[in-house]
Amino acid sequence: MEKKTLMKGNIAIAQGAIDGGLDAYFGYPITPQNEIPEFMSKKLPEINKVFIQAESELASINMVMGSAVAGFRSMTSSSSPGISLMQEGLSYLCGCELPCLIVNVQRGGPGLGNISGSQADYFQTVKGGGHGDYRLIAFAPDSVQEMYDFSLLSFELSEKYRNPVMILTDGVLGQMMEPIVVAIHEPRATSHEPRATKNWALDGCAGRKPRLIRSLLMVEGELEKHNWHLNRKYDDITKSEVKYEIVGHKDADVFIVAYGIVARICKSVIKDAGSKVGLIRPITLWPFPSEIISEIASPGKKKFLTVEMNLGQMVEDVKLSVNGKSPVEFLGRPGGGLVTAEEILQKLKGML
Amino acid sequence: MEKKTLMKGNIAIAQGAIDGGLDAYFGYPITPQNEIPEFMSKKLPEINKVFIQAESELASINMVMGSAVAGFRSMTSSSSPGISLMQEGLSYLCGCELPCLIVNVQRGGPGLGNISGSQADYFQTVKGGGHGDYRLIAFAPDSVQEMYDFSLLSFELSEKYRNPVMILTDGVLGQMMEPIVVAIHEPRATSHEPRATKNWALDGCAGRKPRLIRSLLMVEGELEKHNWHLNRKYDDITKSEVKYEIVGHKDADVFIVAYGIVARICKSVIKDAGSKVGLIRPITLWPFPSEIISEIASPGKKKFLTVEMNLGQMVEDVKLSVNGKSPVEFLGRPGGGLVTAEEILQKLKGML
Amino acid sequence: MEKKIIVCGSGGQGVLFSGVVLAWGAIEAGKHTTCFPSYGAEIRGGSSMSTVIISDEPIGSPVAESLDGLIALNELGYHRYIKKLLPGGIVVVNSSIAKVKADDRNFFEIPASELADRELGNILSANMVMIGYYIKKSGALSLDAVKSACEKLKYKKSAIELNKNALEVGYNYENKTSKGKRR
Amino acid sequence: MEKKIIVCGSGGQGVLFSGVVLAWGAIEAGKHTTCFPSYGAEIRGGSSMSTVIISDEPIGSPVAESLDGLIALNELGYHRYIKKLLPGGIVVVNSSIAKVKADDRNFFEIPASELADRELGNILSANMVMIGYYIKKSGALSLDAVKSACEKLKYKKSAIELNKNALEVGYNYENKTSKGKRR
Amino acid sequence: MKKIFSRPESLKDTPHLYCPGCGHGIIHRLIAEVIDELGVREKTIGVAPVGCAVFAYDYFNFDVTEAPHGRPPAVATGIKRVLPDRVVFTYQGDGDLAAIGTAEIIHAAARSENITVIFVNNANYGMTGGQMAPTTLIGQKTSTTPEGRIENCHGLPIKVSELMAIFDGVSYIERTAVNTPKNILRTRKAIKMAFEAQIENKGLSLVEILSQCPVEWHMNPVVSAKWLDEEMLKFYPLGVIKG
Amino acid sequence: MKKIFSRPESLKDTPHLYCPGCGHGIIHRLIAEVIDELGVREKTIGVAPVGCAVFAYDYFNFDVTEAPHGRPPAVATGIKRVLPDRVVFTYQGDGDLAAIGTAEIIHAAARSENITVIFVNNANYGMTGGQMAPTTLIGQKTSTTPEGRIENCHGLPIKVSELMAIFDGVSYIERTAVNTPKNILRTRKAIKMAFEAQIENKGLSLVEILSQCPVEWHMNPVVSAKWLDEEMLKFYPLGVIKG
Amino acid sequence: MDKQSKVVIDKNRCKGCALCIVYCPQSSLSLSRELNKLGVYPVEFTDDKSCTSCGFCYMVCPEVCIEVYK
Amino acid sequence: MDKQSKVVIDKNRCKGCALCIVYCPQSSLSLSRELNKLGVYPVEFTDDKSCTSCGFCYMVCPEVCIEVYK
Ligand SMILES: Cc1ncc(C[n+]2csc(CCOP(=O)(O)OP(=O)(O)O)c2C)c(N)n1
Ligand SMILES: Cc1ncc(C[n+]2csc(CCOP(=O)(O)OP(=O)(O)O)c2C)c(N)n1
Ligand code: SF4
Ligand code: SF4
Ligand code: SF4
Ligand code: SF4
Ligand code: SF4
Ligand code: SF4
Ligand SMILES: [Mg+2]
Ligand SMILES: [Mg+2]
Repeated sequence: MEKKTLMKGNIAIAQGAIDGGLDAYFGYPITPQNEIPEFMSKKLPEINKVFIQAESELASINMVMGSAVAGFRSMTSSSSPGISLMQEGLSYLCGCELPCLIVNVQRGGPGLGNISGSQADYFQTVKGGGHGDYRLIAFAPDSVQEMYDFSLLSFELSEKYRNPVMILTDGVLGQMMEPIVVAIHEPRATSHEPRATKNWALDGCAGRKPRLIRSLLMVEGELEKHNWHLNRKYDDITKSEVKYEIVGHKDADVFIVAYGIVARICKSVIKDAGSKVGLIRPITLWPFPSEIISEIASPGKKKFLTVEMNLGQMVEDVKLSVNGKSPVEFLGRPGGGLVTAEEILQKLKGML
Repeated sequence: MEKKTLMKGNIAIAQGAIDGGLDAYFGYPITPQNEIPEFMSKKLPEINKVFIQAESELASINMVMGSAVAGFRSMTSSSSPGISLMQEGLSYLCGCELPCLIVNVQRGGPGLGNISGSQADYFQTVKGGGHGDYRLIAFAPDSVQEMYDFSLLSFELSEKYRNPVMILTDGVLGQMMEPIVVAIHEPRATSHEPRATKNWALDGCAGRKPRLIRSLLMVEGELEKHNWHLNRKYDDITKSEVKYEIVGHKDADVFIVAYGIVARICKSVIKDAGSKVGLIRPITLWPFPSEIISEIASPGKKKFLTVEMNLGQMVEDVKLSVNGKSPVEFLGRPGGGLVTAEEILQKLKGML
Repeated sequence: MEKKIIVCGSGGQGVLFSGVVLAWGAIEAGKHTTCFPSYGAEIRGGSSMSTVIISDEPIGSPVAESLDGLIALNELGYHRYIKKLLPGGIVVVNSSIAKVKADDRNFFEIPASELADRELGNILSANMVMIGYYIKKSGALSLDAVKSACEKLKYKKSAIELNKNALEVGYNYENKTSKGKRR
Repeated sequence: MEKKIIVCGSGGQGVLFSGVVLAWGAIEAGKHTTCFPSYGAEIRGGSSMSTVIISDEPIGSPVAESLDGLIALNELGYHRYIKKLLPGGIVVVNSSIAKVKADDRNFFEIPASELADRELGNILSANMVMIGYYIKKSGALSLDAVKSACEKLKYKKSAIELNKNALEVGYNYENKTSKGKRR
Repeated sequence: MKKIFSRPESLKDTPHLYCPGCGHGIIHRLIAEVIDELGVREKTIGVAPVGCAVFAYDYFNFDVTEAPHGRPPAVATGIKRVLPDRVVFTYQGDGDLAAIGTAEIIHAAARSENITVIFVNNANYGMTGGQMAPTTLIGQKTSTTPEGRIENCHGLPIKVSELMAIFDGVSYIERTAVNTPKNILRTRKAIKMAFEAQIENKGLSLVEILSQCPVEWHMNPVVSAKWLDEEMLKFYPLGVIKG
Repeated sequence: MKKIFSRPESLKDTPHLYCPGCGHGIIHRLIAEVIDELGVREKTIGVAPVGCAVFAYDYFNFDVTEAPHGRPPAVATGIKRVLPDRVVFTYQGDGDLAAIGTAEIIHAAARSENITVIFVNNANYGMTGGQMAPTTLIGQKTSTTPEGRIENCHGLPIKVSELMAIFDGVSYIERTAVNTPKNILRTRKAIKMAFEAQIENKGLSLVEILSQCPVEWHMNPVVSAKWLDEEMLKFYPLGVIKG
Repeated sequence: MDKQSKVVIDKNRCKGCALCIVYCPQSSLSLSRELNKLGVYPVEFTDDKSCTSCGFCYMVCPEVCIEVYK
Repeated sequence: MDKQSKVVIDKNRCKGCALCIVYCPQSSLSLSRELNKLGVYPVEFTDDKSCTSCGFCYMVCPEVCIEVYK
């Protein structure tokens, strides 16, 4: 049996990133994710990596840009208001095609809101809170184990596509503890190996032509061309990187669609609800598992229920996937209210 | 005949806001909207109103918050990267229910991009680029006349609902000149009249209980309650404030859906395309004219073509409205490429 | 089997640590578990709590709407969470500090602070005394599981021993009260 | 009728003003019009241009893919935009500055800078001379409409007169070249 | 007997949610006393920060607005420019003012906004759990400087008052503390001077108040008051810096 | 005959897109000369601003990255912390550094980031069309101060060098100009001193360069060089401010 | 109000920080032996003979739960 | 390179800003009468007798289009 250890979600993210080869962390405190910078401030200096507490989230994301520009594995984390402040930076990172990891441990909004868990930054994450056409690869773990796993995975994925990865989680998952297996099965690349292969990174032009990283493309047509290039890349990611989980019988009558902390709760509901209810859990929010949803919806005799901790955001992507072939209902609670198993059961009863 | 005057889109926005009772403008330069602050810097001091060039877009939006807190008609304008920096502020403004006007004269993205017109901030505007569940009332003028009209209208609307209004336009509309009628048909409220009726505004507690403006709601359940309150308000707005224009025959086979500068171009295409093609032009992007689109789509024998200057954003709202009842196609150009009449005609030919 | 437990008290009483020990105990017992502590400005007022769920099956929400167990290190916490207790649920109260009236539930008092002070020479071990007593009364976990949990936590040897002893003190406490009886 | 015209030249030659005058002229003539100038860092290099569309119908895009008229105040602009000219389109070139070879289009040269200098005592009026000449050659607008446009622009009386005179100089310029002929 | 010391009118009768011994409660009371004394309660608008003192709006008995973290000077600018005859002040922690809000405070100073800034320097981020602030002392352990702040990694602490003193548009700056009765008395005086400067239209005024944060300093309140005396005052000398 | 003055290796043979007489071109060349002289071209990483000089990346013959407006010091921090032996510098205008980027430059200074900052003060926002900058002089007309900058509305201009000098973590600061051959020579020297400070690990170094912006000042280049001498130098005296 | 006392403490607001105790020049204050509603031992006024009504206790109290009479 | 000249100007890069002219201590430079490809009158080197190769012209030229020989 693999050795299990009790770990907090936030720490799992931090440990996962370190085990994934993190070179530099830059962040600014905000609840409910303070354990990440605090852990980093202790661990990174011990292994000769960089920890900087930035003066703001704006500075954090731009420091990430700097160390990503140099080809190093770079990361920041924050919670909703802080992530809003990073939107310009995220747009630049995507425009400049810089790999990095951003973690959003969501809290209740809008405004200062509160510090409970929430899922109200879904739109911001998957549609783009910043300006321009761009995409973040977005993971939504539903357990502390996945917090670790996806954090560890993110650098390789983000380097593969030269695109930022976001882990979109929330205060409940960030703060809760659970047994996980911290095991690095294959030897990880050290941070210097992938750096050598980054033929775009800036580290001084010794022995090669000078390099240039930019998103300003003023010559007529250049920016459009770059956008089409990005678009093809996003298509590739959509084809190859969709992750989801299906729980319950594929021929259930009602399919719940839920992610993250809500998906956990739905899983416990399904256990009780019997074989008539299934769950589709998007693991990547972008790229979204549209195909499988569309496939399941096709016969037309299914019903869908999207459950979220917000006023209805992912439900739009579910509807777009279902495209009218089946009814899609929504159950949600905003402002940090945690959806309960009873509420979901109640709603399901009305649908069965 | 009404007297026409030749006016630049950006100036029309500025003049409209002034004619709508603007008290205070705060902004930071960015192309292609610099005419707005420049005009304001000249005109506002002449009429004893406030113009401040802020040190950044962050400062701008928070100065707007300050003067809106005091109950004054307040405004800022910027272009895409600058608007990204305002996302935290917008979330606060919505959370605190503060009326104000924000103008986004979109340019090509992502990142620094270029200074051509673009429509790639649609998602940011209507889905929420900031954190939490919130909505901006979003106007998309398609002529210099509408730039003026909606700017003028925005304060009353935003005060009615205590919600920020955004004018989402682009570099082409902002920079182009066109004849418009600048005529204030009814006498406008002076800025002090509506202020007296704002029973929430802070101006010192003389003769009344102290007031408080905030979005932090830490007591359990408070924030959720507030969100449900906001949600009801958004529902009201959705019921009452949708604006759109239909051009061409209601029984056309193909309906183009387009807004802003692209809608203008589509209008000229429709003239040539004959009675088989119609245009639905959303004037409010949020609330979105879903009902009329759904209605038109209902017979099921229609086709839809969404045309945008981006990689496909509003098309999602069109699809959500159509809900599978008719096919929805997309034509778009990203990165500041202006869609041409020929491209649209070509695309239409394939669909007819 | 699924047990939802809240440990509550004031800052400095070792509430969060108690939750962690319970959860580790669950791991030792081969169960599923979650532990969800209060955090941030919630604890500014000085109260602290932790929700621990121990189950044979994977756990959904780590937040408990209703409780099988309440371990109250102070009075405030007792009053705050007692309404969530399910019929048949077990309450364990630190009677050294909390003067609460029992109702008709499985209500158990233990003068944990005094015991910790007297038997262990460390009043701060009251939390472990409470845990020991709780597992005895509830059967949620075995004493062995919780003791070996203590060893998993990276602490000094002496601290580990202290905690294990405190667990035993609680586990072996011959309570003189019975169900619902006042002390 | 729809005319798409580009006025181009270098910064300081009054290119944007020329566009505005044409568009105002269109308003005076009761037509629809748009005027779309170059802006921002585009003009950093020192070139400047303005697209004016004059039409009997509402106008779609203010940007012109193809042109009915090109008014080139300098050489660079001529070369940049001539390829957009439609067959039958009219080009007017300031021959005082731009030495370009005509091709088989409706190509008209006018030594506008010299004329402005000589006849009006102000070389900066070359732009209005060009506009006057262009409307004569193209018939896009009447001289009256453009002259009354000048009055709409809030300038000093003397400046208005100068502009109107310049328009007339251009309008009445007896060009010695004919279609396609070199000077 | 006559009541000679009691809760000022400008402070609501609401229990503070701060930790035991926290300086914020003292500072709130001092501000309220000064507002009362100047007779401007009904024309005062306060701007609360994001930080432990975000709850200031629950305690002050006059109009108060929230501002996003670090942006109180911008919000105050917006208010003061449209309502120049009101008394407008910001209340900001060292994270709020000296980290994320650096640009906003500096530009309010450069523009000589006629507002008063109450700057509470407790050498860490109280609300988020005691992380390093720009004002954290060298060697001071915080939750993000587990080995203590190290000059050649984190830089030296920022002396906000001295920095702000550079700006001609700032009329009054004093550094005070709330760890002893004497320092508290002086703080009250300084706050009054600062508000008076605003009322006399002299431009931005600022009082930097060294304040104990016992819980996040991991000290009991009495020890924290001593630590402030012994450690903070060495680096942050008290006194009028400008005015 | 021997070539004694010509294009340095660190400057690409690409025509500048700047306006005639613009100081940016001169400053680019000076930086390139110094980089050549110090022999560090192959280990230099430049951070370009958003401003007219965003195109610096087209001109320099070494690695250059863009940074969002105002954020070059944060981007440079990210680079330098992971590559401490490279030579990292930011090139920033007065809008970029002294307005939107205020917090980032101040905190880079406070942290004593070991980078070099080339700060080009042309008293306005060149790229966006000549709006007021934090450095615009009192009375100076810009496109957003049509009546000239007015002290009691816009505040006094910010003296960036003097402000930065407060920070112990800043090792070298000099204010120079590029309007005359003499000043240009001195600027070259200052840039060299600044880069040397970095190479010697002394912490942040900054050269504030007063630079003519003829087009947005609405002057011809020669007049603009004079105006700089007569008007800017009055408020911004040249010289070593720290070092 | 307790007519005897120069100093009145709202005991259920007191958080027992002890600042007033250490700064009272007359040692007129001490911690109570009874927990208050907040669960802490609040301060008691013990000695109205020596108390000079100097107000130091009021001044240092973060909870504003002291009133001083003269 | 013109073997005669101490100063060589890349005339199609010159923007005619005249900075080199005003700062040349020997008045060895002047504006040409022929437009260059940029449409401006570029600078010409007119006098290699008086020119001291001081390099001032190189130094002030924003276009880096001057080379100086000695
Ligand atoms: C944009 C944003 N970033 C971060 C936070 C989290 N946060 C809340 S308060 C605070 C700092 C508090 O420190 P300080 O300003 O010194 O106030 P104190 O609590 O010490 O009085 C931070 C970082 C936030 N709410 N918003
Ligand atoms: C976030 C953001 N805000 C505003 C702008 C627009 N902008 C581009 S450059 C610039 C200022 C340029 O001034 P300065 O930094 O002084 O450089 P200069 O052009 O004068 O050399 C501004 C405001 C932008 N690109 N991004
Ligand atoms: S954390 Fe510090 S500043 Fe915040 S309330 Fe507690 S003692 Fe006061
Ligand atoms: S606008 Fe000014 S700074 Fe920009 S290129 Fe022109 S002269 Fe230089
Ligand atoms: S008033 Fe003075 S002497 Fe009396 S109790 Fe308070 S501090 Fe002591
Ligand atoms: S200062 Fe106030 S809170 Fe502290 S012990 Fe005294 S009365 Fe209680
Ligand atoms: S080298 Fe000196 S003397 Fe010769 S042309 Fe240039 S500036 Fe004049
Ligand atoms: S300084 Fe350079 S660009 Fe200016 S005139 Fe002389 S050679 Fe031409
Ligand atoms: Mg603090
Ligand atoms: Mg500048």
